[in-house]
Amino acid sequence: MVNLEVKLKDLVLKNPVMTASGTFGFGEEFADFIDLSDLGGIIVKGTTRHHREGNPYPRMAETPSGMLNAVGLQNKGVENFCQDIYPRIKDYQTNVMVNVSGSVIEDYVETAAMINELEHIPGIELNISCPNVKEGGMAFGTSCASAEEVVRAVRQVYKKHLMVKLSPNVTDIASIAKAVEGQGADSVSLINTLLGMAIDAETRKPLLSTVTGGLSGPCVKPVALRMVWQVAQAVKIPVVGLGGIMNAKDAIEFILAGATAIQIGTANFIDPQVSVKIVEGIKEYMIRHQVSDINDLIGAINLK
Amino acid sequence: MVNLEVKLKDLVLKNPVMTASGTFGFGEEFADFIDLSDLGGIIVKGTTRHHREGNPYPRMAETPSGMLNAVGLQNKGVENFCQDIYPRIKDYQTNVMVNVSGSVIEDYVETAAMINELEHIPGIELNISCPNVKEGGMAFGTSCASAEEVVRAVRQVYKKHLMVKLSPNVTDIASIAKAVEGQGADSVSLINTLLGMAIDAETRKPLLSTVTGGLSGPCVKPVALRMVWQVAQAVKIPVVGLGGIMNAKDAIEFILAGATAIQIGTANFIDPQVSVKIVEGIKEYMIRHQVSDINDLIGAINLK
Amino acid sequence: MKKLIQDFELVKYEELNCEHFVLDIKANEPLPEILPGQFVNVRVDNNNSVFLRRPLSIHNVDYDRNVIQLFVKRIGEGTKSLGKLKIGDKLSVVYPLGNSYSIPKNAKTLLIGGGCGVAPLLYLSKFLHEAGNEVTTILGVRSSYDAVGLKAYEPYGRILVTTEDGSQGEKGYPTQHSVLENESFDYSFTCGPEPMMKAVAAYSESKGISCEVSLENTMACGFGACLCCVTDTKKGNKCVCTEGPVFNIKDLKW
Amino acid sequence: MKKLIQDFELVKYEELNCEHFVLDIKANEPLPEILPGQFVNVRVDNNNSVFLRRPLSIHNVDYDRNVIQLFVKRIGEGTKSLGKLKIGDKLSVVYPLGNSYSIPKNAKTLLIGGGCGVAPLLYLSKFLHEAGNEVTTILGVRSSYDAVGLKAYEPYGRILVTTEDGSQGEKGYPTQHSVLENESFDYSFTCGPEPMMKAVAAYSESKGISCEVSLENTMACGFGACLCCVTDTKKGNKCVCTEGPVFNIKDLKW
Ligand SMILES: Cc1cc2nc3c(=O)[nH]c(=O)nc-3n(C[C@H](O)[C@H](O)[C@H](O)COP(=O)(O)OP(=O)(O)OC[C@H]3O[C@@H](n4cnc5c(N)ncnc54)[C@H](O)[C@@H]3O)c2cc1C
Ligand SMILES: Cc1cc2nc3c(=O)[nH]c(=O)nc-3n(C[C@H](O)[C@H](O)[C@H](O)COP(=O)(O)OP(=O)(O)OC[C@H]3O[C@@H](n4cnc5c(N)ncnc54)[C@H](O)[C@@H]3O)c2cc1C
Ligand SMILES: Cc1cc2nc3c(=O)[nH]c(=O)nc-3n(C[C@H](O)[C@H](O)[C@H](O)COP(=O)(O)O)c2cc1C
Ligand SMILES: Cc1cc2nc3c(=O)[nH]c(=O)nc-3n(C[C@H](O)[C@H](O)[C@H](O)COP(=O)(O)O)c2cc1C
Ligand code: FES
Ligand code: FES
Repeated sequence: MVNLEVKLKDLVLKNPVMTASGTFGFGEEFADFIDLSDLGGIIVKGTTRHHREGNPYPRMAETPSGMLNAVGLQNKGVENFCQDIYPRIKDYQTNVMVNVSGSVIEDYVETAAMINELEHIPGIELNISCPNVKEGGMAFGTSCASAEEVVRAVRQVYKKHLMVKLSPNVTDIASIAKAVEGQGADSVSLINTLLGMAIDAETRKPLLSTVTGGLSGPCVKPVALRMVWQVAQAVKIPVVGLGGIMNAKDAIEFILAGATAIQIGTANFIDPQVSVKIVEGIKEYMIRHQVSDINDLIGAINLK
Repeated sequence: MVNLEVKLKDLVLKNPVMTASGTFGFGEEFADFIDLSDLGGIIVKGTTRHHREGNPYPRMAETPSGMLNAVGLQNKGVENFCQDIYPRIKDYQTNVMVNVSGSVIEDYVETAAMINELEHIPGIELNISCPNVKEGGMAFGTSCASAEEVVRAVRQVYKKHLMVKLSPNVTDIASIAKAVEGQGADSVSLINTLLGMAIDAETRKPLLSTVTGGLSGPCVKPVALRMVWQVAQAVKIPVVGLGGIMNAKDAIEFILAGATAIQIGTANFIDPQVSVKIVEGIKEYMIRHQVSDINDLIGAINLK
Repeated sequence: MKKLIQDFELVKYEELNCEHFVLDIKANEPLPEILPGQFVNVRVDNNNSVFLRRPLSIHNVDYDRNVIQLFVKRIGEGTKSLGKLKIGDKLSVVYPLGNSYSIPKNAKTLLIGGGCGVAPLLYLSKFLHEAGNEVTTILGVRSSYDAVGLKAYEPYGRILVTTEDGSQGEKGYPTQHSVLENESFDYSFTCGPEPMMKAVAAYSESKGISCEVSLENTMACGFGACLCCVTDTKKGNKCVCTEGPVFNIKDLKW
Repeated sequence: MKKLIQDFELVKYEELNCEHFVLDIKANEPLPEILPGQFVNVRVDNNNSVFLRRPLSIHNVDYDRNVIQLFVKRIGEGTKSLGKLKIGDKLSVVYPLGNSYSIPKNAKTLLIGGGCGVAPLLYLSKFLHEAGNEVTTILGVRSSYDAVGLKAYEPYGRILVTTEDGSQGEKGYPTQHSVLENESFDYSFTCGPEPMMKAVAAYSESKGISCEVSLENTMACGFGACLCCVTDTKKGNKCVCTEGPVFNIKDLKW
């Protein structure tokens, strides 16, 4: 028997495998494929204060070992979430967290305050790193001062687990992580997508309606792993690692680099069962390597 | 007949295809496979003031659609270059440029000054973006102030074409490009490698002796293309685009995004003939699309 | 309808011409109910430049043999690599995806397909025929060389062809076929290049008949998780993979 | 020696056991001169997780048929996918790469290989035999199951086996074979896992004989362009792909 349970501060995850916002719908989309209660947690779609239609089509382009997206936070707004969606998903036997986005600080605060009232939502993931909408929060995530400002404001109204999702499109991600830690973030998750672009040489047009979009998938894994390693050394709060995780081996690498939990994003599109396969694969790895407690693997990279 | 000739300020390239530093040796390594005079230019190995052994083995790890390297600027120093290597390569019928790296400003200046004396070297590429050595210059490339400082100093001693190679590991690459333009850079090239990392889950060890290394190959192409597009809009000097170019289609995308010339890096390892194939492929594209002058494609992305 | 992810096995490969081929893929277990217009999302793992799955319409279903038939046109790396599979190779399939065409009863139905847009029409004509409809299918292709796989439609109704070069059937686009002038229909269904579908939509509107089109937006997941495949409808952005691929033109902003 | 990049065709596939297989690949044109110890760098394009080429030693050469033989052990995605190639499939090959073993004349030579490190030894024994040397080859494997492909060595000399479980030949590691105690040799050559090569090096040093080892560093290019494959020698970092893969142990820091 191996112990897979990890803790993000007070938040207990039955295993370190979560699913990444924007790649897992509200979980319902996966109910045909897996038992959601097998997961450590799920992070539902990016939610904003008000309804957003998102960006125009086309919103997606395949890239070498990855994809660009420009969904642009399409969602029905936080009120709709509380009324329509929350009742449907609140009884999932896993940690259901909401990814909160905004364009101005008040939006973040109001959204977080409303979600604070939902009994079965143990935490939010504050998205200060969405590259796909002008007001998508990436600006907040690219300087320490603005990251601090939004986290400080949300911390005042949000009393449960506050995870802050960091942008990789920065010179020094560790300093931003430290800044949000200083304002009371309970954990940080990283990485959000890298800002990228694709052009159709035949038509000379960008492949995304917004010209640039967010890059995800295994192509970003080396960058994500490096950032998780840097941030894990810089902060004391737990780090949640993601970016290109496709299998248990990848997940273990992030944990060795210092992640307490991991999230599966783009891989869900290619194999809707991949998240639970990764839970199983981590178990097998631990048995094979005679590791009885997953917590012994966190940050256990061997630097000789 | 199509015109493939482009100009980087006064430097005439017979076609826009160059090869990237560190991936093309001194050109000699490719002489069995291609005729070097078919290329617009070649940028030889990173050269420093003094001999460098580079980093210990292992220096390479394969990644999804790419690779990490941690060569660490292994080279015999600029004096050796001038005496031993220059005589062997000076008569190549193409533009041979030298990639200049350093750990302190004086090193850059001295190296550039010595290369300034070599008649058949029409330009240098100032590498302020090598992520693989503590003193590899990446620090210079990650802030406007330090980038300005090194370019200003080198500009005083280097009288021919001064191309500055930018780091993608920054929040705002366009502002760094503008900063070096302001100090008299004749062109900018981008991107150098993205800082990444790989771990062997089985041994728990990093796959590179230096833990982190530089990511290159098609996996970085969407990020590189985005940065080239951003920089091309921000500066008036020519932009040289690279990062993951594997074929003529990729090259055309960079040109449409605003690159006057392009460089082929990692692709050379997989197909040592790829650079000349790309010259041919660009020609075919132009014929097929009835474009008689390559200059008409530069920045010709169609944003509707 | 419950969605599945299963490994299928390639049991038959038929080259129709240098561009088109048909794959017969077989499941290990009995197939679930599959409706006309639905699609599968297949993994291409024999090519190192293909990352996402590729959506393909269900061309036909043989419940007795647990076989799904796919009609594929070579476009890029993904479809080309599917054409290189060998008998016995495994194929990971997510299915059945999407909504379906609606099936009227005892009506005169018109099906118009162009290019590889013919894929879902065969299975649709089977359903329409079984519901007592009169089925007229027009396939529009460039030349007789592309007029492939017609025989399969014959059991379910009349099959007409238009070619752009006049080498088979009537010359012109499928929406220029004389049957559209000479006869009247109650329902139209179409799949193919957007300009063609728009022409069918315009014809149907002018005649005041219902028209259903099947869209082919680029998709990352195929089952409603990514929101990449949206089309702008009168009720806002809708996912083509879950609320489509079949839309009635009255809901689109065409 | 001029390096080439050419498409070869798979003409024969031989499964030796579940881990090892031999590929016969054929060029369209006459082969250039190939020396023992040299390697090829092959492209694996039927797997979407393989990016770089894979270096493989030249196991044997048939100039009459323009065929190169590769002896491959399944390790990861790249070598596994090579094992899935079908007869007639094309393989892009960069070759001949690297230096070569030196060939003494009329001497007593000892070849020691372990695991897939046996690959270059067959072609080497041919050369040694032709130069009038007496050739003794010891292959060290885990058990008789892995003692594959021995017959090929017989024309060129004596072939001995050690197995870790004693199921064939002598029990133990190849450097524990009794022939090393009972006979003396003038030259040794080895290829295989590093611990084994180091044991051969130690034996050779103790006997004061020349020893050449073949290194398998990770490579990006294979022809001297990337400087990724270096090994630390007494004269500083040397590229294994151009200044190796064969090194005399007196130059290494072992
Ligand atoms: C619901 C649906 C049903 C389809 N049914 C069929 C069918 O039955 N037969 C058939 O031949 N084709 C069908 N297509 C189109 C088919 O999916 C594309 O031709 C295929 O994805 C192209 O992949 P590629 O790698 O060959 O081309 P590439 O151009 O290399 O593909 C690059 C990317 O663009 C996407 N893409 C390219 N063309 C299309 C397209 N027309 N539609 C959607 N995505 C595209 C690919 O999925 C991939 O992500 C259908 C598409 C959809 C959405
Ligand atoms: C000069 C030379 C000659 C070789 N000759 C043979 C031979 O004749 N037969 C044979 O079976 N193997 C040989 N090898 C080893 C062979 O190259 C590796 O087993 C192979 O690259 C593994 O690739 P993979 O995708 O199966 O494994 P993975 O582990 O998935 O490979 C991941 C990466 O690591 C590299 N790698 C992994 N193992 C090795 C290794 N042992 N040596 C070098 N790189 C490695 C791969 O090339 C790739 O870049 C040789 C290696 C070298 C350098
Ligand atoms: C289609 C798509 C939509 C996404 N939407 C969101 C979002 O709403 N909020 C957010 O914080 N991240 C969003 N992301 C980013 C992912 O959560 C994740 O950070 C990123 O994709 C990297 O992980 P991966 O490589 O495993 O996908 C989205 C990613 C994709 C591909
Ligand atoms: C093995 C290797 C060595 C490199 N050495 C240098 C170098 O010395 N100087 C430099 O400016 N860039 C160096 N680079 C970076 C490349 O020139 C190029 O910027 C980068 O690889 C991105 O392009 P690519 O994706 O086409 O390879 C090196 C890259 C690789 C892979
Ligand atoms: S393709 Fe993902 S929602 Fe439709
Ligand atoms: S593998 Fe590139 S130099 Fe040896």
